[in-house]
Order: sequence, then structure tokens, then C-alpha cells
Amino acid sequence: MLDLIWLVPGLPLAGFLVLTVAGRRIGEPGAGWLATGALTGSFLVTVGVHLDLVGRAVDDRRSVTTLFEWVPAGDLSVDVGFLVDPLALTMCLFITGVGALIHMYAIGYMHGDVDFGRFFAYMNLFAFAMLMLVLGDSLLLTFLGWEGVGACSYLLISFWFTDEANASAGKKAFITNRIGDWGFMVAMFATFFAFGSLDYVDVLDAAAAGTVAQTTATLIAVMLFVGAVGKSAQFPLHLWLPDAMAGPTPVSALIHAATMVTSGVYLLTRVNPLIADAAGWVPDMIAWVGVGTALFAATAALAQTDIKKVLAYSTISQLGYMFLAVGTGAYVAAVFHMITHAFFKALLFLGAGSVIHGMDGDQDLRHYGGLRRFMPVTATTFIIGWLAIAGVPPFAGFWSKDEILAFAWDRSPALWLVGLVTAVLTAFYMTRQVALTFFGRYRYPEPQTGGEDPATVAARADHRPHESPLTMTLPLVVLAVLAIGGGLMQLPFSSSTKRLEAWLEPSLFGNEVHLGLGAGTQWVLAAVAVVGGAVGIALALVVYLQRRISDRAIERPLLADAWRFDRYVSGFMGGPGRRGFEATTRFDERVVDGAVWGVAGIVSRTAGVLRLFHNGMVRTYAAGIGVGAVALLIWFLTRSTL
Amino acid sequence: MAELATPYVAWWALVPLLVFSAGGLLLLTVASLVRRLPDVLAPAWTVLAGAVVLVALVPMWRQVDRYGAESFLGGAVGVDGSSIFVTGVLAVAVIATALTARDYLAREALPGVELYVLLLLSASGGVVMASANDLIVLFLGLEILSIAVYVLAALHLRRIESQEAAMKYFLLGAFASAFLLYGIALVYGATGSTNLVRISTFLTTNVLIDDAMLLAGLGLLLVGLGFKVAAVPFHAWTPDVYQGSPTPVVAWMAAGVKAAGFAALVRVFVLTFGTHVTDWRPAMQVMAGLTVLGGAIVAVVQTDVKRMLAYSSIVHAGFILVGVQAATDRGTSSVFAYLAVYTLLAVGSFAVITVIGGEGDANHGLDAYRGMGRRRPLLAGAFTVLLLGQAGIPFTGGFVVKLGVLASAVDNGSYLLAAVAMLAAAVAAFVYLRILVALYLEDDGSDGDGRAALPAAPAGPVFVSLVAAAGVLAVGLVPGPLLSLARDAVPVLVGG
Amino acid sequence: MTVPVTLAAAGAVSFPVLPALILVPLLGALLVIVMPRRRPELLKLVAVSVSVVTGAMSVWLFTAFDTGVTGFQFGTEQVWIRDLGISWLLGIDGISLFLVVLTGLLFPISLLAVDPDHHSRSYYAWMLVLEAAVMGVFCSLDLLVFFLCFEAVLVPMYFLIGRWGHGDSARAATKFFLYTMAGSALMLVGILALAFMHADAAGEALTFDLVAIAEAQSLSTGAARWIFLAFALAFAVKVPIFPLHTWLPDAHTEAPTAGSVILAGVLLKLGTYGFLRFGLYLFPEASHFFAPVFLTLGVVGIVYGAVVATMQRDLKRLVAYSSVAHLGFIILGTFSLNTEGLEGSLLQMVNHGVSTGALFLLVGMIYERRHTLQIDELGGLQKSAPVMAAVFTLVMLSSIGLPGLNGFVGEFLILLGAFNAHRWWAVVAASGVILAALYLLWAYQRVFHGPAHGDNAEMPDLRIREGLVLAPLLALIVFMGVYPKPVIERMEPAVDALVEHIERNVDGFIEPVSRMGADIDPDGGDHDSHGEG
Amino acid sequence: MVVTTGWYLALGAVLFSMGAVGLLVRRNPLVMFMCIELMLNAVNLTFVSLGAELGDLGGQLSVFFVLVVAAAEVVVGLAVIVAIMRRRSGATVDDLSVLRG
Repeated sequence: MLDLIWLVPGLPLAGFLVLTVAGRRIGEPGAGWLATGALTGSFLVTVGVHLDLVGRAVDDRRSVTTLFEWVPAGDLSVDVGFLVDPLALTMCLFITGVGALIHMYAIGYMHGDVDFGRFFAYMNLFAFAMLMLVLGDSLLLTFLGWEGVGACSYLLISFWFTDEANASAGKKAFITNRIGDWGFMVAMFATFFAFGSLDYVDVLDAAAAGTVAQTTATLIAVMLFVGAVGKSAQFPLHLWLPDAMAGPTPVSALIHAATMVTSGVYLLTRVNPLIADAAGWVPDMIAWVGVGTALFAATAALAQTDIKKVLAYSTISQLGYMFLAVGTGAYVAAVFHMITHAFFKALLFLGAGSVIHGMDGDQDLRHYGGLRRFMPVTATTFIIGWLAIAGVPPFAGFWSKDEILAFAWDRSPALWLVGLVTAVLTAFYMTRQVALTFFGRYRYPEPQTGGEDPATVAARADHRPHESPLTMTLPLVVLAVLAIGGGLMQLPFSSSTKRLEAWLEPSLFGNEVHLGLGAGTQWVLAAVAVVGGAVGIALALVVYLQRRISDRAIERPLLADAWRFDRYVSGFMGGPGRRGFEATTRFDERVVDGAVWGVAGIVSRTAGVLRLFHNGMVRTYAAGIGVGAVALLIWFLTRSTL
Repeated sequence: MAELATPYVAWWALVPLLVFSAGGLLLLTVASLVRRLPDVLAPAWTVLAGAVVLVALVPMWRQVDRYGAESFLGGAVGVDGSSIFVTGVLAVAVIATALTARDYLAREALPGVELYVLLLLSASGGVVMASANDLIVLFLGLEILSIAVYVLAALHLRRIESQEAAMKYFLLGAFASAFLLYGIALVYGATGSTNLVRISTFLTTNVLIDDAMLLAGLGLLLVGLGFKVAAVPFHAWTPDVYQGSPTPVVAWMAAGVKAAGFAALVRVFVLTFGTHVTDWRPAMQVMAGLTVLGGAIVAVVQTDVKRMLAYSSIVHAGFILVGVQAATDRGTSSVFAYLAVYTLLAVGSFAVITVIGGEGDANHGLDAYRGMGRRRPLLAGAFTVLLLGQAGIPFTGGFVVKLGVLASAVDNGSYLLAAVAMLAAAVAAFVYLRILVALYLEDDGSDGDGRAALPAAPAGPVFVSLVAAAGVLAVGLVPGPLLSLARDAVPVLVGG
Repeated sequence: MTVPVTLAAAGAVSFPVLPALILVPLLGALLVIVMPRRRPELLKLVAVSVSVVTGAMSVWLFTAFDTGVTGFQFGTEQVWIRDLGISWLLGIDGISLFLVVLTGLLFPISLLAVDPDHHSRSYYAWMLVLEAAVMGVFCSLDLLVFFLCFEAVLVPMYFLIGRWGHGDSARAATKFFLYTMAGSALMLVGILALAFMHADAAGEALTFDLVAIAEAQSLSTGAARWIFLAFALAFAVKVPIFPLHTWLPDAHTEAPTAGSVILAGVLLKLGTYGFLRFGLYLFPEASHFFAPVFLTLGVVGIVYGAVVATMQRDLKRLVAYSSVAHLGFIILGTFSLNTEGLEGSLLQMVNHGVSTGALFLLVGMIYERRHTLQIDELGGLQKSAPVMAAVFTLVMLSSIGLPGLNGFVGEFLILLGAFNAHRWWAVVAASGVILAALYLLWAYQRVFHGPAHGDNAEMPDLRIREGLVLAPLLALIVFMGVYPKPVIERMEPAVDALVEHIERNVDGFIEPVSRMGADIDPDGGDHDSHGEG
Repeated sequence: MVVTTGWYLALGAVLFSMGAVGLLVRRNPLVMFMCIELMLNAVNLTFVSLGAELGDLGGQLSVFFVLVVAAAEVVVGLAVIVAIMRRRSGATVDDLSVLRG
């Protein structure tokens, strides 16, 4: 089974090729089903490989399958090959699984779009790239996937390109990611410099054996972290993710919630030996950046009015948790949360998509309200997702988040405290979203803020929100189930219930920190977390259902603007940055090119002077001869023995 | 009383000289006796003379090849590879000029014979210069050459420019030759002879305690010859004279006069005063540098094509000087090769200018060349080749010979001069590009093909330019033959 | 004559293929000139088929090329000027092979892609002459013959830009001609000096045989450095290296499409190839000595070119400046003086030729349709021309250096090599990938995205013929990104030999390579000490 | 006192220079031409005295050649000058500068 691994990325690639060539001809819905089929196929293969691997001894669970030699140059030799180990497989499982569901969902969601075929071609291409990222047996191959997903995300965000905003969002995403990729590249150079190879097996084993100097390890780790920050939208490179919501909702669900944005976490988990060899401050930095981002994003999420923007900031915040976990050495917890997050965040996004679909593309929370009556399935599943992310036991999110907080406490209470506050905020803003969307009055027919002409209001009056078709609701249900039961894979009660930890062990080189807390402390922490979540929910209900407190108190413009950070950055880019570029361009025109014309000018000016001698007067010419004669005489006489 | 001793005369070696001078005088007499001479006779006669000379050169070359150089007329005249080579170049120039001139005279309605007579005479002067073994003989040759050319310059009676050019050329030329003569006198005083052979033997056998007179003489010789070859700062006459003189005559000035002048320069300085090379080389290097730069830079701001090419001829003179100053066999042979190719370039280019010049020989502005690529594709093509050749573009003869002189300069370590020359060449390239731009890239507005409107181009000049262009290309592609000829043309001095 | 021309491969050849590469286009040009006036449509047929034959021969070279061999293959010699010891000494190795192939491919493509709007006869003639000259540059192993062809390239290019270009093409053409001619003026003196010094030192007859001179290394250090500078100036202008690049945007902008394609695809490689073949090989010590200068200029070029490209309003100018950046990479790799860097540079030469060539073709097609390249006059083209947009995207991504496409491999190897040799240069240079994304994506957005107005709305999409013209380039873009091995393994022996040559002739220099467990010292100084090695 | 060759040579030099300077300062073509004649004759003087000094006929001989040449120049020169004067009577050489630049 293992040697079929190439099918996993292979099938989506094939799907992409077929769709690029014949996408238009296949048309709707065939193209969608083809893409979904391709991904389902690779899901099945993954499962097969998974079972194969489970069947093996623990130390035999890592293998490399090489297809062909890719870049053989000098000392460098990089193959196209797949590193199959528990970590990679875990990633593959939820990428292909969730991916297939989202593909299916998109069949309904993209219904009637002129570029139906192109959309699914991109989606499959993305799946291919993502799978290359996690399966690649070398940093370079991971980088291939890494850039590939970036490109796909660019293509998909700006999918509806006629709208400038979408186009800019896509561009922004790609370029911001590129900043991270720069770090990734430098990390690869350093790795090659220090290890003479880019293959994970060589590099990681060597690092685990401790042959690498600390400074080197530190440089590599930090640079990889820079890459991860870019890809996983951590502060300060988070800017692109909220804008990325411009893409179609399935894209947001797949790329900007479930899979691509988590690849940063995957990368750091993958290279855990290097982080272990790096200087002590590196993990701390990772942890603090993570938790800081979590809090920052959560605050921003409080005041968003766009249903997808809320989820976007929430994604950034949850990713922050995962970095916190990585920083505290809780790799398992990081992966665990990555998976559960994939479940419930995909669920939430798809739910949101379903709502938008039902509301004719209106994305403003304030226009919703009481929708549960119109779209029961969507409502129910969305509520499940909400409970999961809010950390309510026994939903999946509770377990993973709880474990991360425990490790945070173990590392330093400060980290834990920030994490806890974030948890409370998360509960709050998610409750807000649910309340505004599904509960309370049905506000759609009402005139909206900033008075508009009655005609449009009247037009909206007879609009009936509708539930989405089966292709869209079915994935919701499946994901809801996963969001409920996902916690089962890693329960903190005993080592036997920590299945994920046991499973991932071969990939972690024993770098997984082991919690030094007594069971009691863990119970207390868990209780506190639950209470915190409850408080958050309660407050939100008070504000948004009972309307006891005006939401103005919470929804500050500053928060809605995400602390104006984006504003400052784009302000700089549009201002000094742009002026700098223009100055350089002027320099090129005036100085560099000017010098060239300057030389030409000098020549012609000299000519202008010299031609004065050619004034047509015989006597001037004769004088020239005379002067020349005298000069020659002088020279020759100085040479003489006189 | 001893019986009168008549000096040994190698008549076979005098054939070219005799053909030219006798041909000229004969033509003169015939023309003055016979009324209404068919106007084709004079040019035909001249071409014939040139052809005869060329043919005669072949056995001479063999003779010299087999038995080495000779000197006769009491050592006053010598025949060697270089003299034969240069004579050949002069003959070619004569033929080309004659061919160009016929249509010119017809167009300008000028009397038909004088030009050819003077051409042949001045050619004979050139031959004398090229084979002179005595400074006085050299002076005579130079004067024969020049005086004829003074008159040629004035030939276009109705153009005041022509008169002016003649007078400038005459005054300055006479002025310069006075310096040359004084130089000869001083050298005579220092070495006790005007015979090149004796001088060089004298200088190699004795060391002068006081060489001031000799060196001063060298300086003045350099003035006189520098004027003939138009080296800065003795060049100022060139643009004016070229611009004013009848165009076919200019071809002769550029090709013939330069060739003779450089032949003399090589004979006197490289051969005779090789012993004092360390004294004159620096001076000549400076002259060469100034010449290439001066010519190239001033050319940039010209708008009259004839003038442009005048300046470019100055640049070429500078390049040839680069070869002369090397004072090595490599240098000398590169000089002769350069002279040969430059003759082609000059006669060809000025043939084209003759055509474009039009009625009254006044139409020489750049505008006259606008859109020529479309109106006269053939002529424009030839002109393009010639211009690229002057610019020294690879696969034209121009490049090959430039390479030669540069190589000789680099060979004797004068890198700076070589670098300066190349930079000047780059500057000069702009001038040729300007003409090319006019030919192809600018249009005269006369849309459609103006071919119909145009008078058919006269056969002579077109033929000359085409042949010249072909020659330039041929040398560029297969330089071997010319270069080996030039290599065997290295001059030698033998006593009589 | 000590030419390690391996006749093993040459023996397989029944006819001298390298001379044919030069002569066939030349004869083709003559044929075009003498074609009957009545049948103009034949002109293109002849020109294209001639260039196709040439291309086929070059591809055949690629296949017949003996991978394992270090020296020059398919060697032929024909004495030209005996007095100066100049001879048509032709031969190719792993370094020149790909540039020959690239030339062979790009010419038919650019001939097929666009027809001249007037004077097609001389147009095709000049194109073929140009091809012959370029082939001469890449095949010649005689310094002077190399210089001849190097200079001869100017004339056809001058006329192509001047006569069939748009805008103020005469000015651009003249600038191009004079700038590059002035640049190479000193190289001729350098070549002569080199040959004479070698002849004196070796006590042999005068020769311009590259291999003989390079292997002898008979010059004094000082002289070698001076002559190297004379060479370097010529190449730097041709490449062009910042700050000698300003002829490029003008030439590109005014040139006709085919001109731009050839200019970017082939002519810019003359400089970079010159550095590899005549810089490093002839003057290892000087190259090593001056490496920091060129590395710095290369890095500056990368960033500077990208920055200036970002601000361009004309699409062609933008691509032109992007070339400045890409060629900065090539310089960087070349002067890293290690296998990865050099191979990266070679790959990048080919890749840049393919990608930028395709880019210029596309830009040309847009110009044909819209008669403007002002970015702000375009917009929303993806709506009316989705296929063209897709193709453009692919080419753009390859030019950005997306892994899996050709652009990446070269760039990555260059940076890898540069990092081993000169860490901080590589780190800065790597930021070029960000800027590349910036200017290209921004341009793409402004041209293809957004709402389409006016003529942009009904711009016709790619025609079949245009698609076919682009197809081979696109195929190369993907193939060389996915499977560059056949290319790399052919260049590896030559590159290794070159590196060894440098190591052998520069005392104290060891190829900067990665070492297991090597430590990156925090202060980050180069571990390859420069200056007097 | 004894008048040595040196004196003659010096005289020749002085005459030559006078001629040269004269050519530079005078505007009338005829006068300028006379200056040239003066220079030539200065050279003749030099030749003669040098010939005497060296006791060699060559010097004296050369003078005859020079005289012939000078005569020829006179013929041509006067012809040219007269031709111009016929058109532009009283013209100085400075007026004749149509050709310039």
C-alpha cells in the first residue's frame, strides 16, 4: 500500500490537468464531481496507507519513497520523493478528508458560476500542492508545496477578478506570504550549508544526533519560523488573511481555515529537532508570538460585522494557540488542535457560506437574525461548531485547547493567563456571531444603518432565506459529527487514551515535552477554562440577545480596524514606501541614464569648442600649423644633446 | 676629362612613373591640338593608363620578389615592395576617380580634359614620393603631386567654394612644404646628405655629438608630412578643402594624396630615422592620439556629409599614424594594408556623394540622404557597407586593417594609444550611424517609391561605389591575400 | 594547438555541424535577398525554414552531446588570418551547448510569431544574419573570432530596432549601438594585449586560441587584472549590470516584438556567457579578486531592477527592468565561483531566455491588439482573453520563480551557491523574490484583473497560431521546472572543470562548498577570504 | 670679425621666421604668398651655406630644384589668386571663409 503513496498527490494533480484541458467542456456539475472524486480517491489511498502504517512496528513507521531525481547540482541532490511518517499521514488524512467534503460543498456553492471548471481546477491544484507540502521528503519539496499553495491561494482569492478588491487581496496574500518564503529560503540555504543536504531524513537525524552547532540551529529555526509566520498569518504578517476572505467561501474554509494556514505549524513540528537544538529563546519567542497573536486577533474579532471576517480573525487567533503549543514543546497538542480546528472551523466557514448563499451574498451580520427558522440544518451544525470553538466540553475544541493551556501553564503562568483571556474572548465573539445570525429578530427586511431608499428595502421585504441544497448540507453534518467527536483521538486521562501522542511519537524524536503537572492541577485548569468560556458566552448573550448592554461599548472602531495595524502598514507602503520607489526610478532616469547622456553632451560640447578653431580663416589654420611646428621643435630640441 | 658618366637606370622600374606623366602630357597635347575631342576619350585614356600601370606592377613585383629591391638614378629613386604597393593603390585611386569624374563633369558642364591631365600628373608625383630615395626627390614628388591637386581643387569654375578651397589648400600647402624643405635642409646639414640611404648608414655608423640640428630637421619634416596626411594640428585645411573641392577630386585627395604622404612618412621616419625612433615616436604618438580624437569629436557636430567624411578621413589618418609610430615591420605592413582599404572606402564613399550631390555639387546636407534607402536601394546598400567599413565593423575590410594597426601598437606596448584610438572609433561610429539613420530610419516624406521621380544614377559612380563596397566586404571576409601582400610590401633601403 | 576537442563525439558527425550553424543562416539571408520580388509570401517561408533547420541542428547537438566529457566537442578549425594566428576555431561544451540550443529555438519562434509590417525582405535577412552572428559568438573558441561575432551582432540588431521598432526607435537603436560598442572598444585592445603577452611569455607564435591561452595562464597578476577589467566592461554593458543598464529599457521598449524576444532571450546572454567563458576561464585570479565588486553589483541590480520595474508605466519597460533583476542573479551565481552557483547561472540564462522571451511574445500580442502598452490604458483583459491570461499567469509565475517551474531551479541554485560563498549577499538577494512577486503581480492585476472598459472588453483572445508559437516555450517552462536533470547533467562536467581550473590557478582558493556540521558563526563573515589569495 | 656659417644659418632662420610670421599677420593673399617665397629663399640660403660648410655640391644643387618648384608654385598660386580676385576684387583671405565649422 505504501508504494501507492504517490497517488495521494497524484490524483488531484490528474484532476487539475483534466480540468484545465477540458474543464469548460465537462462543465457543471461534472467538473465539481470529478474534482471531488479525485480528492476522495486520495483520501481512500491515505486511509489505506494509514492502516498499513498502523500495522507496522513503531520504529518502522517512517519510510521514504523516491520517484525521480529533481535537482542534482554539485553537492546538492534533491529527489521528488515522499516521506511517509505518522505526522505526514495525519496531515494527509484531514487534508484529503476535509478537502473532499469542501469540494463537494463547493459543487452546490459555486452553482451557476461561469468559471465553474476553472474553480475546481484550482481547488485540485491546491490539494496537490498542499499534499506535496506535507509529504515532501525534503525542505525543498515542502517549499514547492509551500509556494504552490501560496500561488493557488492567490489564484482563488482573486477568483472573481473583475472586482478590484478581490484582485488586490490575492496579490496582498501572495506578497505577504513571499516575505515569509524569504525566511524559508534562507533557512534552506543555511541548512544546506550546515548539513550538505535538504532531505528531512539526513537533516533531522543529524540534528537529533546533536551534530549541529547551536548558532546554526538557531538561525535555521528562526528563519523557518519567519516562513511559518507568513504562511500561518501570525503577527505581524497576518494582514493578508482577513482580506483573503474576498475569495469564495469554500476557499476560505479549505485554504484559509483548515489546511494551508496550518502548514506553518506543520513545518515547525516537522523540524522539531532543530528547534530543540536552537537557543532557548527561540521556543519562547514562538510561544509569545503565538499567544500574542491569539489575543490580538480575538480582540479584533469582537467588532467585525462581516460574518467571514469574524471567522478570519478567529482563525488567526486559533493559529496563535497552535504556535503557543509549538513554543511550549507541546507538538502533539499543536497537531491535535490543528485537526480539531480543521473540523470546526471548516464547519463554521461552510455554515457561514451556507448563510451567505441563503441571503443572496449579503455578508453583514447586522442584516441577519433569526435565521434558524429558515435554515435549520445550517443553524444546528453552526451551533455545534460554535460550542466546539468556544471550548465547551465535550466538544472537540475543548480538549485540544485545554491541553494547550495546560502546557502553557507548565511553561509560564503568564502565557496561560493570556491564553485564558483569549479563550474568554473567543467564546464571547463566537456567541455574538451566533446570536446575531440565528437568534433574535429577523432583521433583513428592515432599513439598514445609513438610510437607503425605500425601494431596495421593499425589494428585500419579500425575500425568503432558504436552506442550502444537500451537496452543501451533507458536508456540514459530517463536519459537525467530527467537531463533536474529534476529541476522542487524544483524551488526557491516561497514556492509553493519548492515542495521537503515541501515534506521532516517531516523528517527534522525543522532543515532545511531558507535562510536569499533577492531575489535580490539570482538573483545576480545565475547570477555570470552562468557567471562562461560560462567562464569555453569558456576557455575549446578555449583550446581543437581551440587549441589556449596548454593543457600542464593545464594538470599538479601533477593534473593528484591528488596532489600525493594517492601516499603518498600507499607509507606509502607499506613502514613504512608494515615494522611495519613485525616487529610485527618478534616480534611474536622471542620474544613471543622465550620466550616459552627460557623456554624450560632453563630447558634443567639446566639439562645439574645437570647431571654433575651424573658423574658415586661412590664417587661423596657418597659426595651427605654426604652433604645431613650434611644439614639435621644442620637443625635439629637448630631446637633443643641446 | 673623364667621359660623362650616366647613372644606371632600371627602366622597368620607371614604367609606372613614365606611364602616368607621359600619359598626362600626351593627353594634354592631344587635347590642345585636336578640337572637339570625344568626351569619352580622356577618361578612357586615364583608366587605361591606370590599368597599364597595374599590369606593369605584376612583373615588377615578381622581379623585386626574386632579386630584392633596387636603387638607381644615382640612388635617388628606389623600387621595393612598398613603392610598388603604393603605386598600385594610386593606380586604383586614379581609375576610380576617373570613372567618377566623367559623369560629374558631364553633369556640371565643365571642360573635360584638364581634370584627367592633372590627375595623371599628380599621380606621377605620388609615384615619385612612394619610391623616392632622396629627400629632394621626395620634395619634388610631393610638389608635383600637390600643385596638380591645388588646381584640381579649383576646377569647378562656377563655385566660389571651389576657388576658396583651392586657395586655402594652396597657401597652407606651400606654407607646410616650406617647413618640410627647411627640415630637409637641416637634416642635410646634420648628416651631410639628402640621400636616405646615405643618411641612414651615416646615422647607424656615427653618433652625433650635437644632434640638435638633426632633430630640429626631423621636427620640421614631421610638420610637412603631417600636413599632407592631415594630422592634428596640421589638419585644419582638410574639411574646408574637401567640402569645397569637386567631389571626384576629393576622392583622389583622400585616397591618393594620403597614400603618397604616408608612404613618404614611412620611408623617412621608420626607415631612415629608425635610429632615432625613441625621439620621434612620442611626438608621433601624441599626434596620432590628437588626430583620432580631434577628428572624431568634431565630426560629431557636422551636418554636411562631405565634411563629416573629411573629419572621418582625419580619424583614419590618426589610425594609420598609430601603425606608423610602431616603427616595426608589423606596423608598416598594417599601414599599407590600411592605405589600400581606405582607398576603397574613400573612392567608394565619395562616388556615392558625387551622385547625391546633384546639380551644382552643393547638395551635401544630411537631409539629402533622407529615405535614400528606399529611393536608391542599391546605392544606399553600397554606401551602408562603406560606412560600416569606415566604422570598422567586423567582416568589413575596415575592421581588418584597424585590427592590424592596433595589433602593431599593442605589440610595442603602446596600450594607451590603442585604447584612445578605440574610444575615438566608438565616437566616430556615431557619425556613420547618423548617416545610416538618414538613409533608412528617417523619411523624406515623399511617400510611395520616389524611384520614378529620380534621374537614373550615373553609371560611373555607381559602379565605383559597388565595386569598392564589394572589395571592402571581400577583404573583410577573406583578409589573407591583402595582408600577405602588405606584409611583403615592407619597404627597404638599398644603396645604388 | 592544444585543443582538447574530443573527437569521440565529433567523429560521429559526418559533416561539420558548428560551421553549419553559422553558415546556414548566412546563406539563408543571401537567399532571402535574392528572392524574386514577385513572391513576397515566400520570404517568410524561406526564413522560417532556414531557422528551423538551424534549430533542428542545435537540438540534434543537444542529443548527440557526449554527457560524460569535460572538454569541447564537435570541434573544427579553419585558419583565417595567418599573420595574426586567427582561425575559426569552433567547439562547444556544456556551457555553450544550451545557449546554442536556446538560440536555435528562439529564432524560429520569433520569426513565426510576428511578421514585419514593411520591408519584410531585409527584415528576414537581418534576422538570419543576427542568428549567424550569435551562433558564432557561442561556438567560437578563438578570442578574435568571438570578438568579431560579438561586435557583428550590433549591426543587424541596430537595423531591427531602428527600422521595425516603434516610437523613437532611431534614437534607441543608436543608443544601443554606441553604448555597447563603446563598452567593447577596450576589449579588443585587451584581447590583443592578452595574445601578445601570452605569445611573449610562452615564446610561441601569436595565437588567439582560447584554450591554449587559458590553460597556460602565462600573464602576470597585474596585467591579467587590467585585461580582465577591459573584458568585464564589455560584458557588463552587454549583460547589462547596474549601473550600465540604461540602454536596455530603451532598446526593449522601441524594438519590435521579435527584436525584444531575441534581445532578452539571446543577446543579453552574450555578456553573461562572456563572463563564464572568457572572464572566469581566462582570468581565474582576477575574477576571484574582483568577485566582491560584481557580487555587490549583481545584488544591487537584483533589488534595484525590481524596484524600478515596479514603477514603470509601460509594460515592455517593466519587463526590461525585470531582466536587469534576473541578470543580477546570474552575475551573483557566476561570481560565487562554486558549482551550484555556476550551474544556477547557466540554468538561469536559459530560463530567462525562455520565460522573458515568452513574456515579450505575450506583450507583443497585447500590443498588436491594443496598440498600446501603457499599463493604465489596459485592464480587465482576463475577461475578454482568458486563455491569454492563463498563459500569461504561467509565464509570470515562472518568472517570479515558483517552484515546479523553470525559473525557480536556477534562482535557487544561484542563491544556494551564493550563500555558501558569501552569506549576506545571498540573504539580501533572496529578497529579490519578494520584489519580483510585487512588480509582476501588480502589473498583472492592473492589466488583466479588474473591470474591462472600452477596447479592453472586446480584445480577441489567443489565436491558434499564437498558441502554437508559445507552446514550446510553455512546455520548456514546465519541463525544466519539473525535470531539469538532463540539462544539469550535461553542464556539470564543464562547470566542474571550470571550478577546478579556478582552484588550480588561484592559490589559497578552495571552492566554497557546504560542509557537514559547519557552523554559521554569528558575526557572519565570509569563510572564503577574498583579496590576495 | 669672421662671418662663420653659423651667422648665415641664423640669418636663414630669421628670414624663415619672418616669412612665417608674415604669413600669419598679413591678409592680402599676394603678400602672404610673397612671405612663403621668403621662407623658401631662407631655406635656399641655408642650403647654400650648409653646402659650403660641408664642401658638398648637393646643397647648392638643391637650390635649383627649389627655385624651379617655387616658380611652379608661383604660376599656380597666382592663377588661383587671380581667378578669385576676378570675382571678389580686393578680397582679403579673411573674407574667404564660406567654408568653415
